[in-house]
Amino acid sequence: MKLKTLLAATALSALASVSFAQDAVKIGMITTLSGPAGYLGTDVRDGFLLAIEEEGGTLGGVPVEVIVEDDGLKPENGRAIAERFLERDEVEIMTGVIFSNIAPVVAPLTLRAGRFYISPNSGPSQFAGKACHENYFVASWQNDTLHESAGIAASNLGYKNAYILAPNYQAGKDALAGFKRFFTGDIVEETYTQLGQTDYAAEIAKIRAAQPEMVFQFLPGGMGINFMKQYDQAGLRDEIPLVLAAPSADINILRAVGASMLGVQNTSHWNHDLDNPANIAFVASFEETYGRSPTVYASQGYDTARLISSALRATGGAVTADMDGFRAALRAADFEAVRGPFAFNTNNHPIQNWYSREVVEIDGEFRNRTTGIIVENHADAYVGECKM
Amino acid sequence: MLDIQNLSKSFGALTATDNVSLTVKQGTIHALIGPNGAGKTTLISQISGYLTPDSGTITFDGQDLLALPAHKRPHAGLVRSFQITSVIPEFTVRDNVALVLQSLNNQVFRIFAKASADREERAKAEAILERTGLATEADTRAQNLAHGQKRQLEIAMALAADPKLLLLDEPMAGMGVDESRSLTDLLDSLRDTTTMLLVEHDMDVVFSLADEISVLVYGKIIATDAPEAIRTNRDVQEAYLGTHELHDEGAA
Amino acid sequence: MLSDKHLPAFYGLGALILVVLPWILTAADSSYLISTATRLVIFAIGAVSLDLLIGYTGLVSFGHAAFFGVGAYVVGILAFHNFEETTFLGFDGTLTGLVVLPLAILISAVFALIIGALALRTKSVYFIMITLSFGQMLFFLFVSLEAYGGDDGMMMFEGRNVLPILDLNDRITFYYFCLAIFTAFFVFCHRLVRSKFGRVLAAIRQNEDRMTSIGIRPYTAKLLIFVIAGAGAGLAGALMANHTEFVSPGLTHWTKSGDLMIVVILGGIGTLIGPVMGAFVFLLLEEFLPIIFHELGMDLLKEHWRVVFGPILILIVLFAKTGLYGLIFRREG
Amino acid sequence: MTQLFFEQLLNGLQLGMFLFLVSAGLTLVFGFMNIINLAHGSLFMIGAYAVAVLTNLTGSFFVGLILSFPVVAAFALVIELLIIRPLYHRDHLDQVLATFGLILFFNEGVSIVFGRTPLFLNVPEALSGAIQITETFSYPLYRITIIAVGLMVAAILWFIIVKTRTGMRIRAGTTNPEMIRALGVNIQALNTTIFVVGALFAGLAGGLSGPLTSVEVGMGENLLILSFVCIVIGGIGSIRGALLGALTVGLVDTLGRAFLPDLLGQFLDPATANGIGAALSSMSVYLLMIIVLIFKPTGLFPVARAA
Repeated sequence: MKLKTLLAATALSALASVSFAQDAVKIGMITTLSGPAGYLGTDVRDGFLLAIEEEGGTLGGVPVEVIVEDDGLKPENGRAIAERFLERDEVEIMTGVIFSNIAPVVAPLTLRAGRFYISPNSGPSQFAGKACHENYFVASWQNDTLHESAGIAASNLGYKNAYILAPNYQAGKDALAGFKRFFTGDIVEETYTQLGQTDYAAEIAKIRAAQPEMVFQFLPGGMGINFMKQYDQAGLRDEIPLVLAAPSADINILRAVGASMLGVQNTSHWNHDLDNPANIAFVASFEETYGRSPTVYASQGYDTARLISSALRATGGAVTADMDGFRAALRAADFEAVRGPFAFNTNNHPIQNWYSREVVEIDGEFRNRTTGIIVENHADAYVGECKM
Repeated sequence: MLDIQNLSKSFGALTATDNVSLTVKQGTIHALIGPNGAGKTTLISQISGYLTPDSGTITFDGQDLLALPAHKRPHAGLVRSFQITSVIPEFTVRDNVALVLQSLNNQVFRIFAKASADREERAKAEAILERTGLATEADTRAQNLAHGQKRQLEIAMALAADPKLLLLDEPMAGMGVDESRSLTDLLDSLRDTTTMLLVEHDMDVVFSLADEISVLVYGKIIATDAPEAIRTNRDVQEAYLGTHELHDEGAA
Repeated sequence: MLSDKHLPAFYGLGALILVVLPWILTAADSSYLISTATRLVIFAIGAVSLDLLIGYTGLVSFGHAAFFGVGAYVVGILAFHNFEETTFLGFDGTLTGLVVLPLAILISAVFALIIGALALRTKSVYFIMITLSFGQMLFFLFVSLEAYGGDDGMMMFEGRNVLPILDLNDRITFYYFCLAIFTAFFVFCHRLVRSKFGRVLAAIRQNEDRMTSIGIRPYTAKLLIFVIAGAGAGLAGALMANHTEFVSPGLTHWTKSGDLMIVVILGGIGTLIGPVMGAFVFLLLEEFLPIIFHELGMDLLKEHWRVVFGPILILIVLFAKTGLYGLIFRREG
Repeated sequence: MTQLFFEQLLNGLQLGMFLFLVSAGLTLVFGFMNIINLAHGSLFMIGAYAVAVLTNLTGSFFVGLILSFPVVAAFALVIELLIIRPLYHRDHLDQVLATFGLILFFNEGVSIVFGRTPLFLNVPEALSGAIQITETFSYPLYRITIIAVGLMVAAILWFIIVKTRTGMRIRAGTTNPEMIRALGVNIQALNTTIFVVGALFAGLAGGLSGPLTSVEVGMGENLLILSFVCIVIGGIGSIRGALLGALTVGLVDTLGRAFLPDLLGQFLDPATANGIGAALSSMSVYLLMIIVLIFKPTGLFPVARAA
């Protein structure tokens, strides 16, 4: 029974690997497609595949083959897929990982096998600092910079003090640390909430009692939606303004929360209305292909593919055959990113601009409108710890 | 052997055991009778440790029984059987008995001793089944036994513990006439080795076995005497005739 | 359908397959699957240990992943301090397998002793819920361990534990190592459930109230098996930490306890081979259903394979009384 | 400070009432039918999605809420007939596995139909805004509405169970399942009714939660665990137990989150107090349950069940 299943599965997976052109560069994409957080992975994948489609099945004129698998947000599954990709499929480039608890499993395996790892979303601090690696690239952001930009924005807006809250887990703690790193005002109170919490009445009552000038929260996904709805109903949205980081104000969240987010300030390294040719083309093309507006994750997937494209063009398709050449080509980051100016720091993490945005209503839809640049060419805080 | 002094137990407003004092002498069969709801099973449960009395003392074989946790009482030689058949349903008859032998030999935690490999235990178990008339059913699962046979198994398990004092809670309940008679004979044959406290409704059984009889009514002992004296005791007759219990139960 | 007289032959065939598996997979140019096989074997240890409670003693523990997590964290924390060259409560970190693995078993057993001593005061559904609560407490405890990565968990930067002669970082060696431990544990459990103690457990499951009157205190017996099962889960957790070289609180989340329970029920409670089959089928379906749907060109189901997986579980419950075991074997006698 | 404390008490009460709505159905089904239904959380989710979709279609939250009842009832009926009914006399474990399968099916099914983006559902105009309680203190009207609905459901349930013939049968069935069978009551019909009613409570709670929380895949699971905690603390099968269990959990959870970090701040430095406070308040509900069960192994208000 189990032998049969195993053999059947083996036979099927063996089939999967024969039907492709021999000279295509193989790219493995391990991403999160299922579960509530599945839309992040879906958008990264769709953005990535869009870039390939636009280039007629190639990246930089080199045929590529992308194999996509769902990690289900489980580290063990991530590991199993990574091993399959690295050994059976011999992928040369690994990408797609969304969450910071999958990256520490997939990245070391990939690097040990002598392949390239390019993150389209997660940028945990250890890989930016002590554990940095010459073949490990982050095309999105180092996690902390999301929140550092919010801290800078809050200072720029002239707030003298802030009430900050996040779930009681590592990303939450990093977020508050990142915000505080650049916020010049005082912290009225720091509150850690439960993971997966649905009711925020207690926290909102505390905020009301504390009367801060502003609130910063990093409550990803459903938690943020819950908080925003309840914050508005408590009548605090107009009374105590919020400053948020990009993940707390993506288009899906705006759609789910609705008018309760109107006027909320937030920061991002990308927005759909950024006025550069690459972005205008991307947004139009994405909407036409998929019939929906791109999220920030879609833009990251797209930029990741375009980055790979630029490097492949430079090396003529050599990846592991010319490690040094491909690495140098990646570092050069010679492509038009939809987010605007983009360069790699010495730790292979981006140096980029951060924009301030405001939630507005356009034709009955709630969207972010770019209101300005908060900080130009912002680098992460860990680059000094990286010996590279 | 067993000495109960001023034992009381209440459940809310209901006093199930009301200042009961009772002595069971070594080597005797002591019967405890009384109408339904008189508190017989409650009393047995306190002696065996399933219930804790509110007040009073129980002394067994010279030691304070109430200080002894329920699961240690069988090891001290005090063993009960149940009114409602309570065996291990999926075990064979032999294994039901063997389990008791294992417990009394302090082998509960033997992780590495294969249960079916203990020949000595097996032989002992079969000897007990022989005595209780279950030898032919040794390999039958307990749940597949006829009702009367389950009652026999109940007794066999109690005997396997090699008791000094056996608390029998209506051992004949639901038995046919023949089964009842053979069980009576079995108990009779044990009287030299085992002291018994017998709760029973079947008056034929009671009067043929008991050396001494106590009558429990509404939680109180109203009389303790030799069988003949009990038969003619006025209080007892009143208690029973008032409810017609003696007659009905005797016929059942 | 086979009868359970065929079990020895089935064991033999299964063992043979597991032993030659690396050769088959290497020959089929699929040696990456050895890693998957390793995971199955490790998970099977956890599942079998849980069945000692659920199937053999009638104790439905909904917090079994807690011990899995404790075992993994012992490995992770010691590796972490070895890497950082710091100490934990005055003890140096280490990667020495001969120290780490027994310690992982021991500490899981201690946790099981404490949790079991309290939880076993309750019964039936209340026991399910109190074990769930303890599991959740440990989950939140691990989440709040900031030094060890909190929710993100921690990597084992220096690779797996170190043993004399055996190089666990070699995939095939690690597979055989896990297989050997699995076999030893399986044989241990096989003997345990047929031992005198096993007979007591079976009796407790069927008629706990009767035990006192034959001189057995069920609480003590239940506590002992709870500790043994906890230690088994801890062992599996320690191996899993070595396998993924990564430890995180996710290992102790209630959904992981749920997975373990599902695997045991799916395979067939009260059998040893059942949970093993359950673990294999559950994980293989989880890993290969998406691939199978992809190959069939059903890309919608590739992403949403759970929509098929759920009804498969339901059908197995409705039509097989003792899970997969009941599908294959007819119990006799 | 006293005002803040009062507000937090109100918050705890509101969370408790909400949990009661979810727990009431669970404890009925568990207590009377002796069925462990993990898919209760899925029914909660179905209620929320039904209300969100119907509200967006009809433009009215109230119409949406009322129209969602037949939808939830239909789902419950199908689940009961196809899956629960064959499992009445099976082991609890089989019920766990089957209803776990249902969770997977519904979560994935909903994400196929509606995608993974949470749905939009806002507080209806009539219930938005806040009520001024004192001059300086106001409380959201919608949360007060939830408290009111919770009280209403509790009252209705009390009436049905204590005053009606059906209620008598339910109580009898919970304490002594054999007797009710012997009395010749159509147990099948009664079971189905109870399952559907329990599902309707879950659906109602889901619908009401929509405007406050994210309407998304898997929204029922965390609540499922929490409501199991409520009914276990209260004592399974007892509506009164579910109510008191839910209120206790609501209050302990809310007050823990609100005051534990400050309380610990009296003894520890703020950073440590925050960390430990947050960790402890996450555990508070489970800690509460462990303590209750250690001292009262069958909950605070056990239903005496005849052997």
